[in-house]
Amino acid sequence: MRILPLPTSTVNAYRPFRRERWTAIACVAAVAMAAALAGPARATLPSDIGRGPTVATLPVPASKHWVWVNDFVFPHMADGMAYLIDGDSGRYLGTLSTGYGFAHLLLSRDGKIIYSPETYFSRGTRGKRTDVVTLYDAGTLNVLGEIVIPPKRSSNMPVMGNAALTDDDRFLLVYNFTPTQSITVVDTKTRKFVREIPTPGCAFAYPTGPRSFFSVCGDGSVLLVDLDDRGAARAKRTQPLLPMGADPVTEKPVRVGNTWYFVSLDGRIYPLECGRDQAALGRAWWLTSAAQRQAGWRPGGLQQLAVDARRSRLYAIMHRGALATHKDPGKDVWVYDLASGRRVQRIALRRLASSIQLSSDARPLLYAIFIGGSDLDVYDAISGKLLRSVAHVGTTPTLLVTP
Amino acid sequence: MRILPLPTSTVNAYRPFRRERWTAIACVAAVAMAAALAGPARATLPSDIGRGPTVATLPVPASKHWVWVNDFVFPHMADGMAYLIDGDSGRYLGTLSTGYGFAHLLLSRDGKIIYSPETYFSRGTRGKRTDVVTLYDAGTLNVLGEIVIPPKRSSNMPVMGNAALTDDDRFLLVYNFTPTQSITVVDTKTRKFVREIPTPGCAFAYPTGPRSFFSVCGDGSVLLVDLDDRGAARAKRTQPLLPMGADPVTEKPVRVGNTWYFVSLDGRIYPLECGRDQAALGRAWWLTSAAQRQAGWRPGGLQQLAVDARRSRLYAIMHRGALATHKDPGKDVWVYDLASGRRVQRIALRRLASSIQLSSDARPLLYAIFIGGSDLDVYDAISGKLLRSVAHVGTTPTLLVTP
Amino acid sequence: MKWLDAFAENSARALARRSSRRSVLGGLGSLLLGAAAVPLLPVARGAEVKRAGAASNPHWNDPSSCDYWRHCAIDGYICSCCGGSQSMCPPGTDMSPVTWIGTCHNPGDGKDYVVSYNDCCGKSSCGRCFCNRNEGDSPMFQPGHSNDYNWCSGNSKANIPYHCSTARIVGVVG
Amino acid sequence: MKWLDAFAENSARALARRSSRRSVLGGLGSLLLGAAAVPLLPVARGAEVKRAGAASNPHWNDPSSCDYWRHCAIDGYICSCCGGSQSMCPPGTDMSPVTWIGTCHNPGDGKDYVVSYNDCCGKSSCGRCFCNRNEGDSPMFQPGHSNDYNWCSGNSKANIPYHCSTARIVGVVG
Repeated sequence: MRILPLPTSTVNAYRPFRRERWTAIACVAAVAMAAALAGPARATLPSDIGRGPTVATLPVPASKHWVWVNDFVFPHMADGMAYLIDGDSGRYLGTLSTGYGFAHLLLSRDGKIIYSPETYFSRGTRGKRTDVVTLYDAGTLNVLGEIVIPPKRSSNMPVMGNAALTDDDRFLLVYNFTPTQSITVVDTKTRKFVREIPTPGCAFAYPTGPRSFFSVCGDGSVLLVDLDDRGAARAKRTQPLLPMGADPVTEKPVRVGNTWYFVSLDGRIYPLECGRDQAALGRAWWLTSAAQRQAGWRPGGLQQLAVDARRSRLYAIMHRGALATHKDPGKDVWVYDLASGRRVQRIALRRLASSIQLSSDARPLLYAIFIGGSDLDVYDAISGKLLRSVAHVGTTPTLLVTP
Repeated sequence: MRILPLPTSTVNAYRPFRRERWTAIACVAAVAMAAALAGPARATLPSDIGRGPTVATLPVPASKHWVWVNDFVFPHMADGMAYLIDGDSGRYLGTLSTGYGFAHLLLSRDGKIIYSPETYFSRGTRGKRTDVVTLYDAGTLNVLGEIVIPPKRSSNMPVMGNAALTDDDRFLLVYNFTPTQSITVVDTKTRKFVREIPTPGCAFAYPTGPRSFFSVCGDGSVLLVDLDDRGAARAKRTQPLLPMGADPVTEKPVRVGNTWYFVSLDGRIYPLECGRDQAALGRAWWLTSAAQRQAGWRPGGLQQLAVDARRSRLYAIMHRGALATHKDPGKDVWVYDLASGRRVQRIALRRLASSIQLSSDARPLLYAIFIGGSDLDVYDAISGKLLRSVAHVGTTPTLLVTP
Repeated sequence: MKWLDAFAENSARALARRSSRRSVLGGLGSLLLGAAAVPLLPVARGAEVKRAGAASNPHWNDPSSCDYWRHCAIDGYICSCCGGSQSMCPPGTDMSPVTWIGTCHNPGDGKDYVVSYNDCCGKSSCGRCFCNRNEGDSPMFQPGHSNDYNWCSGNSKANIPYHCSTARIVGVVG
Repeated sequence: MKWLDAFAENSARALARRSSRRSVLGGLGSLLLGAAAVPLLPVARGAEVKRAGAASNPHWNDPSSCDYWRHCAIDGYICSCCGGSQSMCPPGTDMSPVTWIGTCHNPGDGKDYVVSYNDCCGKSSCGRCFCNRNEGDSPMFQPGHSNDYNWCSGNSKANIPYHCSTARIVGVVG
């Protein structure tokens, strides 16, 4: 390799105690050399030095066909990450580093801010624990700010209920498990921690309106929480509504309007209609016929359900397996009409999937990924046709989040 | 699954704001239940609750047949790790978590303390950087203490020269690259940072005696450094000694007494004899014959050399490849007599290796591992016979360190 | 875990590292269970089949095997592969005081035992001998019966970082 | 990188993640080079063979390929696969002001260019499109010519954490 001006100036640089100044000097040197070379260079390819931006940015708001892949990074949980993929082109657009035992990002409805509940230790996996909600600029992916919250964030297999924004985007809710259970409330307007709401025996946060959400309790009852302008809470616990016995519902429900659709281990759908201060269970229905259940068909996976609210469609990852396989991925996605509970479509996936998600637009994309893999598959959600695959997306991808 | 006392007490526990007290209560509850169950249990398998230690410990000093596998964890560099393996049994004995861009551990000669230069950020991969030397108890693998050092530790492909103990174990040396080059001196007796020694244009720390070491400079000269009782340094730079041109020596030398054996990209050995204040180059010799070089044989790998001082043997990872393959692993280890420079043995490895190391006892073991793999192979260093393989040791294992 | 051995030819190492502390094997495990599912059907027969399987399994008494009888409801890296044992944490880690439990059948004496899967905490993931068996696992709405929580949570000395899981006998089921 | 595609059937993903920011491909690369070595011998012929190879390579002008002409001395994750480009860092990262350089031949115009491999810093490893080509690489005693340093070092805004590498033209040679 020929020796050129740059390395020379580099060698000069190895005088001690001149680091800051020297860095500056080196930059100048580089630019100077670029200029010196620009003459002959102009005739051919121009120098990149000093030309144009050195860091890429993203349009705001995001395309409805972008998806954030959240990564728990099981073998190295201190280094959680999230990856942004364009479902239309398959292009990888950007990365966020999100700390220990990461669950998932939350996207503001105006598309300008990304909220990320994160946990850090002063010495990686030991030392002082600090939990924060980091605010990222959606256009630059730079840190906009940080809100310190109680160091109680639940560390669990990530589910969307780990954190939520109220429908008006005013309050950010974070589920705590120490193992004492509570919900941390953050005010996105003042960007301050507001309070911790005790939710004894009840888990996760499921929004129900501009200022309300509920948690689900171990006995199947529901804790309805209503927040005022200052984030003060009125809580009310219902009678047991959801099955928690032989065939309990999973903690992976999906929402359409005021209805949250829970699914049981054996594949029965329980629609829970929730308002600020009341909750009622709708008619339950099965994802499978008796014959299909006999054949072992059941839902599975981590992010096992997805909904297309416009078309009132429910998508579920299905596989054949015994009871203890309720977390297993599947190679099938079955699609249901929410009004009739009838299966209207069956999509054979390219490979096993543990998480699926839909884009929220009128021409929806279906995303599928396997936590034991890292290839993101993009399907036309209506035709079920595989559009493209994006390789090498993360280490143990968990939840898919779309604008 | 049957419901038993423990989960009940667990459920009770979900009252908010009782975490500390409750944890204690739960322990008591567990022990109480154990006692309650001990009656019927005694006839069969006894309860493990409240019996014996809950955490394993290790004998001190370590067996000479133990090896530390250091892991840079390339895909998640914030989560560096080190793993302790017993070469005789193949048993995995313990783990250390060692922070961002980890290089390697250093073992005190009395076997009681493990030193680990580590880097951390207040927010995982961003925020305030803190560099420390962490002291671990070799018997418990608990943190004994921590010495804060300037946040300048070099981040590079790990080599043993990244850090070293002087021969009397009094001073710990850490190589800095910001890219200004220097050596941090830590006093292991007072457990304090002493000073930073500028080493302009010179890299890494190679001990030469109780209180002395050298760094190698870009022009092939050697910076000899001598430390007094307070860690104050007298430095002296020699004339160029080591080849740095067409066929430069690598930064992966090995030491026998006062002689450091460097190897060039093409496989020529340069013995450098170093004292406190002088250095001289011995007769250079080739690892390969002209015919072998024509056939493309050359040394390669990350930890490419190892020595058995008792038997005066040099072990080198060899492969066939062009010049630019000087970092490639090999499936061959060639063994040389250091006195004659003659090859005395050729060991065919079970699989590609990028790092090798020898135990320091009279019946030495040869360890081999590939940075792109994670199976540690253990050979009889004298016969070359494969003794055992230990599977799943780390993510990107780099340097092997033996007592 | 048998399928791990089979899978090993491709990327067991990657798998071992990629494997989740908590039921990622709900994912990976399916590579085995997906196949095993058919003979196990109808679902109702699953239980007996499993128990028979356990008794006849050659590794039923090997603490470093996923098939070890105490591991019937474990989910994580087996501490016996990480420098600890079925009842002890590896050096330098900290045992979580509370956790989830299972009831496992011991083919050796034909008795059922209450097994407590205490997590060992304070270091990064051990990464070896991942084992996930979801028998009796409930959703996280019932923490005491769920293996999806990191039970290092609330451990004052090592709050959250999970390393591996033990399988300690609490007592015999009368 | 061709061998990557081949290797992919086993554990490309694991590889991609396992791949080092700095010459781990000094390790992994050998899976290709070990084979390629034979026809390349004797060593003296290596250089011309490589250049010929570059010119004839179908991906010589694809910025997301390891075979891209500017990548002759790159070592790391290619920013074009990480949300950046050959001259721009991905969003939210920070370009290192100094780095190591290479001289690469552009088959398009037959000229040699000075290429600066500025690292992008401040986030964890991108993990995609790892590429390592050691032509002209020197040991770390000569930092300006070594690809074994993390050149995010000393970047005041993002000191050390490495994300990916660009390949920016500094100028044409002669």
